[in-house]
Amino acid sequence: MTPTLQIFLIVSAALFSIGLLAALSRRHAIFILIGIEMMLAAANLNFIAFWRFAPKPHQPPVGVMLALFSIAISAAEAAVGLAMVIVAYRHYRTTNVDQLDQLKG
Amino acid sequence: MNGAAFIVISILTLAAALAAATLRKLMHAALSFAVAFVGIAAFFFLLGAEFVGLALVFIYIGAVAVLIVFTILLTRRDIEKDRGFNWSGVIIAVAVFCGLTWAILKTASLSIVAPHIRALTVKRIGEALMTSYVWPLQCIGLLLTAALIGALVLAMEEKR
Amino acid sequence: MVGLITAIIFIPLLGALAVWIWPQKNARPLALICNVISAACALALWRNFDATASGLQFVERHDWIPAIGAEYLVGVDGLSLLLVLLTSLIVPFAFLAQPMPRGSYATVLVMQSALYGTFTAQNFILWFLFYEMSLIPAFLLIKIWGGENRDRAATKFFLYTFLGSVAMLLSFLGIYLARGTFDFATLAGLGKNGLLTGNLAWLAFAGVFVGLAVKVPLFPFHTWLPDAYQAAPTGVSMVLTGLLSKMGVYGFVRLLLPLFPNQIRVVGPWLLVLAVCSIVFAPLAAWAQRDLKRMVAYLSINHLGYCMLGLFALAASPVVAAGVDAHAALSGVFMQIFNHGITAATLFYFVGLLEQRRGLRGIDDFGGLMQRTPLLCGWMSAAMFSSLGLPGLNGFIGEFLIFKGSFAVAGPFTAIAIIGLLVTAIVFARAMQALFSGPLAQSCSAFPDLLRTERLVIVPVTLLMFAIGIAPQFMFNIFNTTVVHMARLFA
Amino acid sequence: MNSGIITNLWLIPAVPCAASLAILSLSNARRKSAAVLAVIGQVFALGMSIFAFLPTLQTNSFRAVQNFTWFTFGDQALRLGFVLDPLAAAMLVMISLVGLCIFIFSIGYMAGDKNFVRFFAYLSFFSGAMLGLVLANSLLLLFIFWELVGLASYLLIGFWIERPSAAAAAKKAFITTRIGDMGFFLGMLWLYKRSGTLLFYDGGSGCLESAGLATLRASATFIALLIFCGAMGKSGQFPLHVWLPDAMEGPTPVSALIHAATMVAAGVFLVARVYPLFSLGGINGVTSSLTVVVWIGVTTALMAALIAIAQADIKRILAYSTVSQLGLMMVSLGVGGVAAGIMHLLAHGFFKALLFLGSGSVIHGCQGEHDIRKMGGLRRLMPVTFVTYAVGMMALSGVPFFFSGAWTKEEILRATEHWPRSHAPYFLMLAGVVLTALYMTRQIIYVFFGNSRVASERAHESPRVMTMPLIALAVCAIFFSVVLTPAWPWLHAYLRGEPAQFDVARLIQPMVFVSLVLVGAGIGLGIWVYRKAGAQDRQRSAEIDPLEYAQPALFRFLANKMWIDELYGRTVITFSWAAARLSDWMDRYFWDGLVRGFGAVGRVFAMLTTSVDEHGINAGVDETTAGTRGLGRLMSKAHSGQIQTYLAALAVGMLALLLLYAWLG
Repeated sequence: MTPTLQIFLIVSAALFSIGLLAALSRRHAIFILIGIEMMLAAANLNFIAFWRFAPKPHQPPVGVMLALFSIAISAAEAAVGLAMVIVAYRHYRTTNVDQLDQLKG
Repeated sequence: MNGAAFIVISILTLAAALAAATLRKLMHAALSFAVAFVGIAAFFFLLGAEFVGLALVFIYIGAVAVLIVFTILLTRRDIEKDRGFNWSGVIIAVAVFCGLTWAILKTASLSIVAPHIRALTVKRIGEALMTSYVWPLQCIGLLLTAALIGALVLAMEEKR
Repeated sequence: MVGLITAIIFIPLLGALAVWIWPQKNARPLALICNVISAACALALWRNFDATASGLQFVERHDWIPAIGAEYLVGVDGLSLLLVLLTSLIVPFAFLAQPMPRGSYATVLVMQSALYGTFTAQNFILWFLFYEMSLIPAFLLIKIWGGENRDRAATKFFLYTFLGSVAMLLSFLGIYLARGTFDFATLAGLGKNGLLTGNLAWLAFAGVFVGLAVKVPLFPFHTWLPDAYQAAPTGVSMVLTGLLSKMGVYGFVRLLLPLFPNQIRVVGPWLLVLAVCSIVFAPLAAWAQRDLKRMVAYLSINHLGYCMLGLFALAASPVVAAGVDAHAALSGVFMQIFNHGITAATLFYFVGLLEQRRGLRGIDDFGGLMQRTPLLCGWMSAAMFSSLGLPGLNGFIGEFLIFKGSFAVAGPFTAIAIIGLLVTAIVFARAMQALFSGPLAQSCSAFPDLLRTERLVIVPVTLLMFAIGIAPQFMFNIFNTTVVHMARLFA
Repeated sequence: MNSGIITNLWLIPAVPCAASLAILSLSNARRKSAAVLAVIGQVFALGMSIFAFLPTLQTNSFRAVQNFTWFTFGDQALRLGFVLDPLAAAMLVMISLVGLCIFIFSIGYMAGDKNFVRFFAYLSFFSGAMLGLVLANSLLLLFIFWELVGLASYLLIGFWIERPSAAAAAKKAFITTRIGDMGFFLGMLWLYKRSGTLLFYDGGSGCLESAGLATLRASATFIALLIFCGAMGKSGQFPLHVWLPDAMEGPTPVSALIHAATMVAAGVFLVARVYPLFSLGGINGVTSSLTVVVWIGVTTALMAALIAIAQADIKRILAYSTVSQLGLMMVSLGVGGVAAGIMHLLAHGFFKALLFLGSGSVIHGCQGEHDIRKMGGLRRLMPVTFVTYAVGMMALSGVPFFFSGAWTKEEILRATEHWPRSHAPYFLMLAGVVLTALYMTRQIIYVFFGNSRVASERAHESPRVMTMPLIALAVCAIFFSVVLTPAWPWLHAYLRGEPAQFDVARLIQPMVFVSLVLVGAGIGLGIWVYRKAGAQDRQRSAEIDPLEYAQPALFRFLANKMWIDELYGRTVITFSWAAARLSDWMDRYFWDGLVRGFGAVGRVFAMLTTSVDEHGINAGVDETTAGTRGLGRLMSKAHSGQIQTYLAALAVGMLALLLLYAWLG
């Protein structure tokens, strides 16, 4: 059996949904970050898969480039996000996002 | 492309990801997160994007996972009591998954197998980065620097 | 004369800037001077307008963002000119109604500029820009300078109209992606053979419909209106009812009817039901109101319902309306737009006067005013009779033509809508009884009658009502050619 | 001169209207100028009316129209016009003549009123509108003036605005007539749709000419009935008659002019004017629409006559009498006697105005007292009023030979007798004649005979300015019969457009004897029943009516106006007020709630994602307890401030887009 593009996309969708699950359901801020990272990874997987399955490979390899940049950006995001968790913890003495509702309208 | 390898990798990745999303203990979840990213990196290898896979391993397992662990340790007092689990998130996540899967399966043009391609060497990636993508690369560099400084400023103890 | 429209649009903006910069005490004169200039421009526009030529006049066309088909394209036909004139009339009227804080003068001027833009723009992106530009000042005026419950009313107003606008914008993006143009005239030409296909057409129709129906407002999207009009300061209520609601009607005439004729024909009876509901339920609700401002607000819904009745009857009839009916319905709608603008604004003006004198505006807070302030009562009665469609005053002309046109193609609906005329009369008869007759209420015994300044404001407007009611030809001259042109488009 | 008057017909309504405007701009103190202006306007109208009347005498079936374009909409023209024909000319003269008498009377009657100036402005305005109404050659123009006379009536009924009862009566009149007017409006729209024109006569293409009528076919019945709704409202026909007796709250000259002589007769005039619509396609002159007219008229005439017997207010008796006479005219039109109906209308205009002015004189003499049971013996104190009033009473009752009402009433009875469909209206109308004589006798006995009672002790005759119009009208009421008698039925012939022939032999007809017997019976019955009432002395002031003594239940039923007002109060008014409250409620809670429901889609996330959370539960409870807080508050619930909520909304939004994409294919 040779995996088709569909299978890859489904796996990626599953990964995305799990990330969404983590981001939506857990109360701890770090879980939200983990969820977001997973969703980004699912997107990266899509980039690579589409690049690989394209009938005529692009020159330069656009999918790979996008994935690389995306990884870099998500790394930056993770760093800032975690820093913010620490700041929020210092400020509110909690990392439970339920209690972080300063945006409340 | 090897079907058996694909199955093994996907089971590993998804199981680890699920564990990372649901395990009660934060530390365990962080470790599962690392494992899940190993799986994703494996996918990249499978797809012939070795360089990206390696980058993923370095960045996520080498840097992000470690950062997460550090953060967990820094906010130690709070972590053990991860209260509450919101079931509506599950519903939404499942719904999104179903929607995506349905859309993917509905699109017939996606059931194709991979063509044979020239191996993607690091040299080619380097050439691309230094020629067509040189401006994005510079921007990313700037962004990373800014993020680094930003994270530092944020995380530093305020001096009274 | 090219550049006149641009001048009309931008003079109020400059005026807003000036009002904002100069000190408080100059605000009102400045705002009025600016209005005199723009009114002079509007009159010049009217003078040079060729009433016999169909199509747009004074067109100005410049590239703006070619990538998305956005152009600076303004021009007027009879309908646009009518509304430009109405705007030039209502805004100074509102400024004269009550002294307002400086900020609100500036904000109203911004809104005026947006209104001029909306009524003259002939490209969707430009039109939408102005359309939205009027929304934010209105929101601020209610939110900052409003009365009781202003927060709630402002939020409600904003959410309703904003959601409506978003729906409309999305629809137009869909149309643009399918057809590649935002130009009104081009789109109207395409509309006849179906602008879009399949479900997308329905989606786009629904989006535009909801966006405009909220603005008019059409039953059941009207619930923001009583709150907003009630909370807004008098002058702002006048502008809201006199002009903002006209944007919705204008949108129906300019966009929905030409662009989606096939869709309207399918859902036509339902649209007529909505229009009839507006006409019947709104005055019934007005009857049950205590607050005069709210009462007038509900009657506004009723009067705009007549406009909708005429338009929908024309566009939805399974048989093509005969020339005389189509012309009657369209002319009636145009007349009604103008008439309702001045009449409803005048009514709000009077409610404002009563509120100024008494501090309250409940219908039972007054009594026996006729003995104390006969002039006020007399002129106010004229406005009320105009609103209830008494022949000899302006309201009758528009209503008669609308009913004439719509009865021929949608008889049963029109017959039910007649109830609206009756209930409106009941509402006003009740109001006149409560306010003017009976023994003089203690609390009203120190009321001054109409002051000289107030008379200077009210007499010209009322005379205009009489003029339109008795010899309306000068109004019809503005838009007759446009009516013929549009009727041909819809047929 | 002929064409001169035709092209200047518009001046007849315009001059009194202009006078009204001029008076309105006068200050309150300039009473004399106001009265002079009003009278000048009216004299001018009368002169013009007579000038207009003259050419119509020259040829039979004279008809001249003057049409003009009011405005053009699109490329269509809306045309209006004035018409001069015998119907219009006769009405013009009657209205302006009666109007002039009443204007002069008002100068005396309203002398003490502080709003004297305003009164004359309204009165002139009314006169102008009414003259315009009869001249209109377009249903639309007729409708316009129709509404304007309605407005004048509203203003004048509520003239003593500080009285709550006057204001209420004005409102009632305005709304009740407007109910009918809406039917009229609808009928007009329908007619316009079918025939494409609203001009009555337009060189063969008008809607009352054969070409126009041919386009109507079956819809003519409905159009006619809808237009009749308007006539019912204006002419106080059952079931819309309730406003007319209440309208007596207005000053008496107003009652005389508007609610007796002219405006209320406009309904009859309207039916006569558009008679071709009613009679279209009839067999022997019977159509469904005319049958409806007959039965409405019969019901109204009898009901009002019965109620009049048990009323105590002098003006109310006359008001019900007016309603009854209008019913009679409707019957006449319905059975085909158009000329008879209009003749009665004209005659009625004179003698009913006379009666009302007489009652005004009585009220003036009795210091504003309206209750006939408190008057009495005025015969000696107010001789002029008495004599003129008696003339009016006999004209109204239809005493034969000398009084105009008798001849017109006979004419109507003759027409009714030959109605092919049923004889019931004829006999019921005969009963109506008896009743009319009865209640008028009762009134005369109470007011003018017997001893003086509370209100009439210090009564005095009214000034000359008031008695002169009375005498003038009394003379009119008598001498008008010259043109009515069967011996020389000039008016009848004039209205029908035939030459009149003189033939003394026709003077004696069986109908004269029938009516002599009936009127004699009515008056005799009245004298017999009320003989003691007039003689009652002041101690036993006549509180108990002889009829009440004999038939208390019946009397209560009639005195309370058959409880029709109460019935309407309990049904129509309650229902519509409930509808108003319901609409308001629906608006506040249901529609608003529905739309809030849309907005609450966002809130559903908030509730869902925080369902296990105390916050969510709290919010829910808050929400239910304060269920009516605004949308803003509710929408802000969606802004829970929690990232996860926003994220969930994003996810759902994405899902929705996905589904949309799939749906669009």
